[in-house]
Amino acid sequence: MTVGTTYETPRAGERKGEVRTVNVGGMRVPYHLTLLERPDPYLDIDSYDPEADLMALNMGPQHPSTHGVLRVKLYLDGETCIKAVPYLGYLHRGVEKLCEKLTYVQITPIVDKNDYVSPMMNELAINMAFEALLKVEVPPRALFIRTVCAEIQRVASHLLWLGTFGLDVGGGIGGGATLFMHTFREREMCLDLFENLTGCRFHYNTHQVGGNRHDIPEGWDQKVKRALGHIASRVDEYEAFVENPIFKARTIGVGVIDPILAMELGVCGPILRASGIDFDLRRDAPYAAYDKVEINVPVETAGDAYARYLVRVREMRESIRIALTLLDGVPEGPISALKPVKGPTNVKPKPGEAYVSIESPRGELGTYVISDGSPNPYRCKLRPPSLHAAALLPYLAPGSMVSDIVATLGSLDFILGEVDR
Amino acid sequence: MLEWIAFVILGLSLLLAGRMVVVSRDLVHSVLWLAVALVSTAGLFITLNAEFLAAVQILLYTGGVITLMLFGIMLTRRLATARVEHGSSGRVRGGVLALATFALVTVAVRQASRSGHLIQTGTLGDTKALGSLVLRDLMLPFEALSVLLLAAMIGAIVLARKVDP
Amino acid sequence: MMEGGLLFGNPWLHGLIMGVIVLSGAMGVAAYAVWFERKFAARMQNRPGPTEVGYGGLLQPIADLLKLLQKEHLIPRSADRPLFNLAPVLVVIAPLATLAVIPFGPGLVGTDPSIGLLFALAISSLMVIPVWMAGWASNNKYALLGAMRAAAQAISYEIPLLLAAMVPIVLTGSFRVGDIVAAQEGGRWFAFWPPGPGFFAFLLFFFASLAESNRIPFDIPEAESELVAGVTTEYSGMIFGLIYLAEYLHTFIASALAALLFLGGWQGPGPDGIHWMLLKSLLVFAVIFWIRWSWLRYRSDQLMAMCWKIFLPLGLVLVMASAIWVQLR
Amino acid sequence: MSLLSLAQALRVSFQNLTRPKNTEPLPWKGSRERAERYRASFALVHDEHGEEACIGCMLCEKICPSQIISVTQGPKAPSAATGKPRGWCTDFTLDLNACIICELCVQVCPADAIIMMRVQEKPGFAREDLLLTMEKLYANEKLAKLTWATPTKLQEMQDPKPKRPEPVAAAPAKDAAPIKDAAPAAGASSAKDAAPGAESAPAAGTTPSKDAEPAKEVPPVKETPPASDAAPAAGTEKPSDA
Repeated sequence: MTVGTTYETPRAGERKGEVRTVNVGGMRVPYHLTLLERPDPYLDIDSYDPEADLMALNMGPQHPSTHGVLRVKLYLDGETCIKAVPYLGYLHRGVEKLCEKLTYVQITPIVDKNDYVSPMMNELAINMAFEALLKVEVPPRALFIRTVCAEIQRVASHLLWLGTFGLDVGGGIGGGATLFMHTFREREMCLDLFENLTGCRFHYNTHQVGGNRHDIPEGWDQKVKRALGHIASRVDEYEAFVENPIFKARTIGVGVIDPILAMELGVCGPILRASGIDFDLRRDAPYAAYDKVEINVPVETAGDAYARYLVRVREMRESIRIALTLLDGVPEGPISALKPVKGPTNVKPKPGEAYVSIESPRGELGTYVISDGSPNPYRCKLRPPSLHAAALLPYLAPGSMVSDIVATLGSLDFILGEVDR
Repeated sequence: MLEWIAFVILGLSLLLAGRMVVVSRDLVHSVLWLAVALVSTAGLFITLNAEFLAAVQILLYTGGVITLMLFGIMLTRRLATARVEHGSSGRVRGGVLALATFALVTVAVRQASRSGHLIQTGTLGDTKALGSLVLRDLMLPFEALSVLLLAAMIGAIVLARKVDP
Repeated sequence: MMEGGLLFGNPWLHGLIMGVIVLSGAMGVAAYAVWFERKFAARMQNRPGPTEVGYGGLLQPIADLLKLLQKEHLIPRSADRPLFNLAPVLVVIAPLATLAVIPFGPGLVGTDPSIGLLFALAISSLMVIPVWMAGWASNNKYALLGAMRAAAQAISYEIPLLLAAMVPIVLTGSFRVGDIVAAQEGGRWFAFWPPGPGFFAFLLFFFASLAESNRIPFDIPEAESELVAGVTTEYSGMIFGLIYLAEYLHTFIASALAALLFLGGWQGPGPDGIHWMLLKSLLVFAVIFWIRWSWLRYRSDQLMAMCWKIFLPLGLVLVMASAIWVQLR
Repeated sequence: MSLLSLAQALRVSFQNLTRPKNTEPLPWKGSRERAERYRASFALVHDEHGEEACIGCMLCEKICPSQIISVTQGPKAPSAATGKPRGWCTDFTLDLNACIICELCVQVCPADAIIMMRVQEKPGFAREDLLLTMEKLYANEKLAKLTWATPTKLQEMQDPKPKRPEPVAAAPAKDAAPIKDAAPAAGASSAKDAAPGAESAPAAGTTPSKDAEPAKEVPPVKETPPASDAAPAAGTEKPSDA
């Protein structure tokens, strides 16, 4: 049941701050390592026990807690999962191909729909790639607005995650629903801020090649300060609501990801940081205005669902702080480096290619663009963090119960729009 | 008169349920018919003023044993989907056996009631009398029975337990 | 058979009239419990809750009922038809039969036999069989898992429930609910009077009945984030409504029993009567809802572990302690 | 300790009982005020001479990422008001079924003709209900509040080097100043008691002479909701209430 290779994982009980790390390919990996044997997720089902009664359960594509249209085929022995096979593609819309057909100007509103929980990040990533292709210097005011928006979006995304995670472990008719409504109450505040800024609550189309389309309206910064201060106080309330023996019993030790597995599968973002690897693009490869602000990256070593919860909640607080710090320093000036768009073919980069990655709420969101000199990109590859998180599932599910699989699914926080594109 | 009607109804349902337990081709149906039989028995107890016994019957047999049986069926899928085959050959022998048992029980009960060994009507519903009977007069057999059950339980656990790898 | 208080001389007449009163009352309570819960939960979540039908959505239960009645009764092709149709009916029968022995006031009872409490607990333990039937007959994997969880949970939690109920029985020396209430005369409610065992037995009874009636944090059989809707996955229309109704009835009976056994039943400061009984049981009811909308859910193996490792020993200790109390007094 | 944390959850949900309601029953009673940049549906507007502003240049059709706009260009003809020849649009349809509300069509419009509305289109029973024909689009102009963003304002906002003269009221030496200036002006127009004079002053000051005409025609349009709050504007929301 185990593969020949052995893997290494940090010693149990190590706390944050005590972890010594080494630099492996730009990632900080815990130094203290012990050996671990990992079961093969794609275990041949016949090798399990031919006499056993395995029940094949198709969880999804229509299931309350597969977060959209993921289908996971579970092989269950009683209620214990022996093997889990995720099937992707139920939400495939051909966005990458669509990007080849559309012009650079038109792509932004389309990729908005990829990660439909944090659309601002999609716009940011793809426009940064186009700008790198064009070698345009984005004005500082636009950079600051982008960064503030990104951090508010991160707060909104993590709030949504917390609510839906509550639904997963707490029930849609129960305490989970209460948590869900509470987090959505605060998420609405974030969306109201975006509505004031861009005119849309969700699919904003506020970034464009060379800058932003919308400038900060009068009094917006005051609204942001009010709303974010409010949310910061409510985060304490969520902690009071959630951090009790029931929640801990459901999350501690559930879906444990060791750092080596996480790195092998290219997992990033809060999941990686919850596994003890201190890696955050905002700090390690700053983009936009992140070099203007100090960023504390929360790291946990346990790698279970509870650690991921802790990391995300701390990240929420950190994002609020970053957004408020940056908001005070928004410089005056233009918000776009290019002339306003007058037609679909306004942007025509020279032949070349560019890869840009940003830290979305789910991890490294990369965009790779090749231009052939025409107004359409020749190829546009998106590197979604969610796809890599979804790839973890076969490794985490075996041996856990159906309830734990649901909790694991929730804690991985992948967005199917981004997985399938 | 009323009790007579109740007795007839309960007795008939008991007979029907007992037959269906044997005849039913679906194992789950069999178990559910057994539940009906047990509930009818509890009803019969009530008509005999043995309410405590009836409640215990429902609580232990219907609530506990039947649920365990259903649970067992469900956990072994091959058992659940299997259809029970009944041959007609056993019917005569079965009938004879049933009649013989019935006669035996009738004779035993008649003799017992004649010699006065039966507990008087009304005592069965009285929990105090029942308690003193079990824990005072019949103390030794009761405890022996408990030890036997405990031994059976431990044996079952030992048999069912997987050897640790 | 000894009869409890007979308000109407003829036992037949008494049974009929009490049946109409208690059953319609309980149905109304169950229907409006849904409304109350929806409002309560909505306010906890900063929502208005039902507002459209009637003032403050007061007619919402009736509207829901009419909607359910209109809906098509779908039976899956591969379902076990007789069991599938029979199960919801039986599910409702168990709590309704329990109501026959639950007194709502002095003499306001169908019948108060000497084993009333045992009867009530025995009958409500029967509910698991139709629930299992529903899950089995649906021929759906989620329903089957739900049925499996329901059966495991019910047989485990029956024992702590009975042990918790044993405490007032030991303290009173009778299974008769009327006697138990009478023993709490003068505000010496069992939840508070023997200072130790009573209170913990009340808590034990409360949480065990949460598990028996499948409420959060023990609503594992219908955990909709895992099992879609548990045993009710394939049910639709009024036949689903019956299961739903039975659940609320079960919860209401559990809270009524808690009020009777531990909170002095219909006794209270001022005149005794049904108003105290209703107040107390509805209070327990509200606490159940409060917990339901505030806590998350346990996993099934944790639930079992809790039952066998905490609740069962605690129950045994409590029964012993109350027996010692009775002996020493 | 751990039991106390369970009680904490109960406390949180209990204290939320007293908080104000955060949601509203769906047929809005009109209490929710949308941001002035809020964009939902579309309207075609008339210019200051009362003529249809759309010149049928088809730029919006070309830029639309989901290709839902179709414009039929008519022959050039002199305008009745000014006598100068200009383009005309003979047919204009916009399929809201597939619209992604990206505002690109507004941004590229050279004539300030297409402007988004702050009110959601009413849900319909047929697909045709969400197909905005030219008549519907021109009718929308009067029906409900339009957003703040006109093409001129959007392009001004994004222009890295605005060539226009510095407005008197705005802080000098700041490139972004005119943008910031436009925002309160639009904000005032959405308020009920904004005087038309106060509204048009900064708009005229900030816009270059070529763009003055479309910028000027916006205020009367935006004045319609406050002036007729009871009659036509309410008329649009009434059916959705019922």
